[in-house]
Amino acid sequence: MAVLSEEQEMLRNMARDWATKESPVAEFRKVRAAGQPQAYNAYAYAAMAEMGWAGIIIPEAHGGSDFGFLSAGLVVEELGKTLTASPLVATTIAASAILLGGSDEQKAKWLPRLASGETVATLAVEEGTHCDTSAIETSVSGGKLTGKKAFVHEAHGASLFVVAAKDGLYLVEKGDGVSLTTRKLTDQRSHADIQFAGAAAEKLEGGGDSLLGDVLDRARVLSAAEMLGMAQAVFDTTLDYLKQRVQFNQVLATFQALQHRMADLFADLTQMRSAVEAGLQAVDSGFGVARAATIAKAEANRVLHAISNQGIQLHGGIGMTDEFNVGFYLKRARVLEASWGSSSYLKDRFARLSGY
Amino acid sequence: MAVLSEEQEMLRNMARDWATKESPVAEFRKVRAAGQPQAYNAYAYAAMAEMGWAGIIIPEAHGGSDFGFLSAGLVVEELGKTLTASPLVATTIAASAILLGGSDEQKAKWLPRLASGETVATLAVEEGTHCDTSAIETSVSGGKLTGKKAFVHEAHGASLFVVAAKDGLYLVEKGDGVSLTTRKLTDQRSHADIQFAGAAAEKLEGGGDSLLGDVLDRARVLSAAEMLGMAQAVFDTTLDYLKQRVQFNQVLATFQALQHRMADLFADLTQMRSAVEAGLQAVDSGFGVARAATIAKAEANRVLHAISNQGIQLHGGIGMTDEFNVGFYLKRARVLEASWGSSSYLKDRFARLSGY
Amino acid sequence: MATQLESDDQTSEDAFRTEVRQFLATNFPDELRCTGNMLAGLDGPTDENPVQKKWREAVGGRGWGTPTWPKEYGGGGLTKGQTRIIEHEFAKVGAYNPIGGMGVMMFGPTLLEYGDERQKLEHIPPICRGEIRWCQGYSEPNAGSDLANLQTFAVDKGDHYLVNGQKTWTSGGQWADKCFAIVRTDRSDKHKGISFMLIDMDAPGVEVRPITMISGTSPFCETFFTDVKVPKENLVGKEGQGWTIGKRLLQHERTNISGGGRLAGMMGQSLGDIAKKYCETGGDGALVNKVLRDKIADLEIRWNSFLLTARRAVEESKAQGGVSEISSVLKKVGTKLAQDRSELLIEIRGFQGLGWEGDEFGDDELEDVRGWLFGKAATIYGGSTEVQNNIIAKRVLGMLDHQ
Amino acid sequence: MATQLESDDQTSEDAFRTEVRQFLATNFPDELRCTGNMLAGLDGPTDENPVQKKWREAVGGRGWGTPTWPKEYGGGGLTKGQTRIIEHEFAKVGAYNPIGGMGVMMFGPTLLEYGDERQKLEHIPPICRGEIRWCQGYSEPNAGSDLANLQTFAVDKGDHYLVNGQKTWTSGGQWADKCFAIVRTDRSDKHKGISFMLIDMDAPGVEVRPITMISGTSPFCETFFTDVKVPKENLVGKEGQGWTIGKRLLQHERTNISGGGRLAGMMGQSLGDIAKKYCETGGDGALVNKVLRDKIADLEIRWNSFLLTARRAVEESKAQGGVSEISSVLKKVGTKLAQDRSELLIEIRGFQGLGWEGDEFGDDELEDVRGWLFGKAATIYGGSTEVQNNIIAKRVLGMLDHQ
Repeated sequence: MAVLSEEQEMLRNMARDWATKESPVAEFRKVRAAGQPQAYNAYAYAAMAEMGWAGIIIPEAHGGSDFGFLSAGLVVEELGKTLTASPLVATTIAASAILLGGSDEQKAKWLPRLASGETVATLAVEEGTHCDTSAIETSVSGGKLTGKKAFVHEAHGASLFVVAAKDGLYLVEKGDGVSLTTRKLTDQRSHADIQFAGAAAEKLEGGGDSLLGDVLDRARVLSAAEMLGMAQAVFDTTLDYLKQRVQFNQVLATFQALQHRMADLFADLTQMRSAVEAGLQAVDSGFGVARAATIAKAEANRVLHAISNQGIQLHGGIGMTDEFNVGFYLKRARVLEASWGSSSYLKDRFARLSGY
Repeated sequence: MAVLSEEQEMLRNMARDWATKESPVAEFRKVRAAGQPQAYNAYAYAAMAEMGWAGIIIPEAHGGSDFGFLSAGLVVEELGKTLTASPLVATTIAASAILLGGSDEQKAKWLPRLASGETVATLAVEEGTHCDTSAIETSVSGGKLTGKKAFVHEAHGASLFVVAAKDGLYLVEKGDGVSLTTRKLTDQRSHADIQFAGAAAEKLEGGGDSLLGDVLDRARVLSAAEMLGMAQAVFDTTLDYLKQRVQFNQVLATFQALQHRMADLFADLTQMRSAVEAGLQAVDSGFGVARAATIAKAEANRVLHAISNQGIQLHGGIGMTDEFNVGFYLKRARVLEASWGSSSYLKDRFARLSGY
Repeated sequence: MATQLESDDQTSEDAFRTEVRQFLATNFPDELRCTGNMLAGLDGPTDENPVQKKWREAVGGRGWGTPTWPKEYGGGGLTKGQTRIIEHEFAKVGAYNPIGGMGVMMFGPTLLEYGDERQKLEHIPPICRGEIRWCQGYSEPNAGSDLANLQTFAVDKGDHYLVNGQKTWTSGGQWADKCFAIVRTDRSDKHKGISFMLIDMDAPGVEVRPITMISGTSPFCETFFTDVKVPKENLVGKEGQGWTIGKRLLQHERTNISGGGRLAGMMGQSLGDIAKKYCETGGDGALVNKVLRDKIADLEIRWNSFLLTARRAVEESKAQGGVSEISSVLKKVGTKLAQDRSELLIEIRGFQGLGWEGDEFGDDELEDVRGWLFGKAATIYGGSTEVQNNIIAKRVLGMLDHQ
Repeated sequence: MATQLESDDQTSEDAFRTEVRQFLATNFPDELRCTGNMLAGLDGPTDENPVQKKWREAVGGRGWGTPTWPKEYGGGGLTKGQTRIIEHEFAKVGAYNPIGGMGVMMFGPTLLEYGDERQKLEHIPPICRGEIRWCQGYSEPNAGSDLANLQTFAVDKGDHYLVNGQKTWTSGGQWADKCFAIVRTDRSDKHKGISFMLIDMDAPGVEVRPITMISGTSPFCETFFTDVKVPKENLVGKEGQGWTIGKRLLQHERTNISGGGRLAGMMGQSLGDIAKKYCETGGDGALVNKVLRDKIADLEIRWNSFLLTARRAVEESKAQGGVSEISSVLKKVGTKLAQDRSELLIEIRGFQGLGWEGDEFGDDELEDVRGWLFGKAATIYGGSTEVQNNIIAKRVLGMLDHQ
């Protein structure tokens, strides 16, 4: 655990407290059962915004607390532990885009609404099945944006889209020329393909050429934080299970083969935490963001992949049942692993950043 | 273990018997201590030839037994178990080249000498540090071969070289225009760079365009057979050690973490044996040789790599000492892994053969 | 002489091949070509249309669905050679074997080995005709890998047993007619106190609750036995012999889970070919993403040596008789490779390979996602990988017990 | 107020930085720039030329080789901040720290914690000056990972002990002046029967035999003690306290083996840059072999998170005081990564990366090969990875003992 400021300690404890009490995995089950396309509980998100979580990276001038990404990551991690379904990450990513590239007018118009939770926003980049920023076809002419975006997170709840076009990022409000096709993935959360047919678009003029890359790096560290919470939760649940489950007249936790496997996973989890926290801190400091964010997401992918699989294996039969939670983490894990860059995409990026 | 014919059973038992009695690892230590560049015991190789091992793939008409590659592999595997230093594999590979590409005259001239052990031969293909058949610069004009070959196995003992030139394979006898530079590798065996400066060369006209590839496939299965013997020996020694070594008042073999690791290695070894034997059999049958040989060597690389490392780890401190044999297997393993195609080279080849 | 025999075999084989071809020509309906589900091994719902029914009866009538089983019990009574011919000819016209399920894979072979004449005559023929579905009553909530720790108890009531207890992971329990179960008849001995008996699923006191898996499917049930009467003639072998019989049956399961047609089928299509549909290829037709290509080749190479190992296991079993030691390796390796393949498939397809439902996803894509999730069970059931490792270490490698 | 303090720190730090720069300007000879061996951590032969000697005496005299150790014992008595300044300024001019070895890494810190005043005054100053070399007398032929199983026995002879037995893996034994050893003073209790004492390597009855490793080097020895007299004042702590003291010392070793400068040094040059020397690069300067490139990136990413973890461990230790729990993870992860790196280096260089000797191989290539082989010991000594896993599972994760 990184060394935290007092505010951060408080924030994390508040988030942990709320997630465990108000938003345990049972809440996600309700969301799933309700089967609404937006796939989150509006009241829950309102409560989060109420606590200021939607504005953590937003300047006070715009209604946020300006605590920064490490702080946002602490909250996201706690919510990840209980698989809390919400557009918090998506909206925070969108907010970071407006912060980096928006004009004063755009900031003044949108950031307060995002911070208050009034507006849900999300980033739309991918156009195919894999993360590939080089293949963007979406284009804008005369303030009208046209193109197709694929598998957009939280698309149903969002009323504002930050859309990547050939020549930069644009703000598009839900409305005329914006049509969604639901894409239900294993995580049972909100994903959709979005058809933009000449939708009114306003460019984010700031942020320079690296804007998209910078925003994606922020998406990476925030997703990595959610993944960290998920990995921690699976690890903890599994450890508890091994300590109480008896087989061959022995508590499972006493089998050395399982002890050593857990030791490996613990080492992986430790590595993951170091990488993810450093990624969040890098965004706050502004130094070596690209590299740190790449490492953070790559490690998050590697470790959560392993832990989500071992979580099932070590739980044995019951881990295979829908009645048990561990499977939900597996089904969310792969979606996040594929988001904002798969492992091989990130390793390629790391090599490029390292000059080989 | 593949189902063997009676001759093959006898052959394997004879080889096992000889290797254990006449050529234990202690013999390799003597060879290493002697420090001769040829790095094998001439008497030992004479004895092998005497037993017919140098002619196993050579037709009876040319003084061989024509038992085929599976039979040759059985002998090579047994010799691999005790790290017997000899030019048997190199000479057999060279013989296969002459068999596939040689004229009747060339066969009549060389095969009997190879079978009798009178002549030691070897294949010279690589020109760089990695296996890369596409980058051959060596050329021939007016029957004179010019070029540089790198890290040629058994170069010091060989008096005949099968050399890959741009336009095919050539036979070159040691003599004028052939100069060696010793390249001592970790395995303490014979390796040398060879400078051919207009050396008299005779082309192997037969075998078609695929000749070099076909010969390399034979080199792959034979090396894989040696690697199989090495992996089996390391596995067996390690298992024995775990059964007698006591730590924390417990025999190591009773620690579940080590039991499961050995189970993994046993599974790997089983996979390796299946692949290697199938590779040898494919050469004998003539069907799907390229694919089978690629699989055989790729699996040999993967498994021997793992077992040679675990052999050291599971032996603990003593495995690190030169006094103990297990280190020799590690140091020979990497050389063979790099020979005739590294793992990534072989996987690339497999993908190409599979049409992706 | 040997050659003489061979040529005889040759002629008889040719004759048989012709027979099979004629059979297929007359009985196999075109509309069933290349249908038949991958998971035939796993008992699914009993919905069967008339055409499928007709095909099942045709094959079952000949006993060709269980070709090597004795004729007197409704099997084909055929040689391995003839069996290969059937498989080959069926495959050529895209015909599937309609006779499957646990009865064929596990219970049949075991009953043929341990059952008495009357039991064989009663239970084997319907299996050969695919009329009766069997389920497995083994696992219990508090006995996962530690199977012998089972508590379901059968009290001896003279002419019958009275069974009480709970089983779980009863595959296909909701569709099964009968259940082969291991139950406790003696609490004084963990292993020798177990007996193997056959229970009617429609007997009073049998209750079944489907279990929903992470894949969304419910192939397994919890099965509750409350004062269920089981006639003595449904005891297989002797009282207390259940552990031996039950374990023998698991060996069949293992071979089926790993080497079995199901897995071979799953691996049917080359990942490379699939990848070429989803990922860019270069002028040479090779995948542009060399890292992904390397991973695919790596998996397929290991898969190939697995198939070679499976073949070797069969040869060894034939040579030495009985199930080969390698079978524990097969289960361990085969299930792991199948899981690796599913994961790689997701990597190949990206988000398109993570679909839960919806028309934008192909049936193959959705099926593979469910297969990926359900496949996580392969390293858990039928003797978990951990149990396989214990078996290999102790029985095969002779490493002493750690307790 | 806080800010006031900070600015004070600032000024004093600047002053100190100037002092260090002046020291370097006067004392660090140009010819030693960027020399100093990677394996400084491991005691090597004692050959030292006059220039090196002069540099050692200059640094040792100031106590800057052991900057945080108390001044009264010859240390620098400096703050962590000042230490960082020294490291930074030394690095800038390519100066190495000539004070190293086991005395600095392991024995010194332990003696400072457990030794009595007289012992500290006698032994610490020469370590700070780099005059005395220490070796570790821990392992024995029949006590590998099970260290406490040691048999070397010390009989109480009133004013001294009479020590008999054999130690192995005594690193640098052939070059060491003194040995800190754990020996048995009581056979009735495995752990409480162990004492920690200091033995002169030139005392009568001490015999040393170098062990040749698979790397061809001999950094370790077998050490034989035959009726060796050890004065009572060389007992550290109390009789029977040896296990506690000895284990504490190992924690320092672990941190050094993993987080330590040696490993960081080993990882110094980017594998990517090395690969570009051996393998083809494209127009964009990227490696053409994408599979190899992916492997390199994978390793370097994991290596980066390891460095981040090491930093986190330090912060945690500072925060909570004492060695952090993460230290067992560091040893396990760091050593594994170092081994993976060596293997990858071989893959990058091909045959050129497998040289044993000869002018056709570069010194770096040969050194890396020896390092690859010797590095196999990193997961074995200083508490094997298996032992680390036991420690993590039991102490950190609270999983019960399996025995």
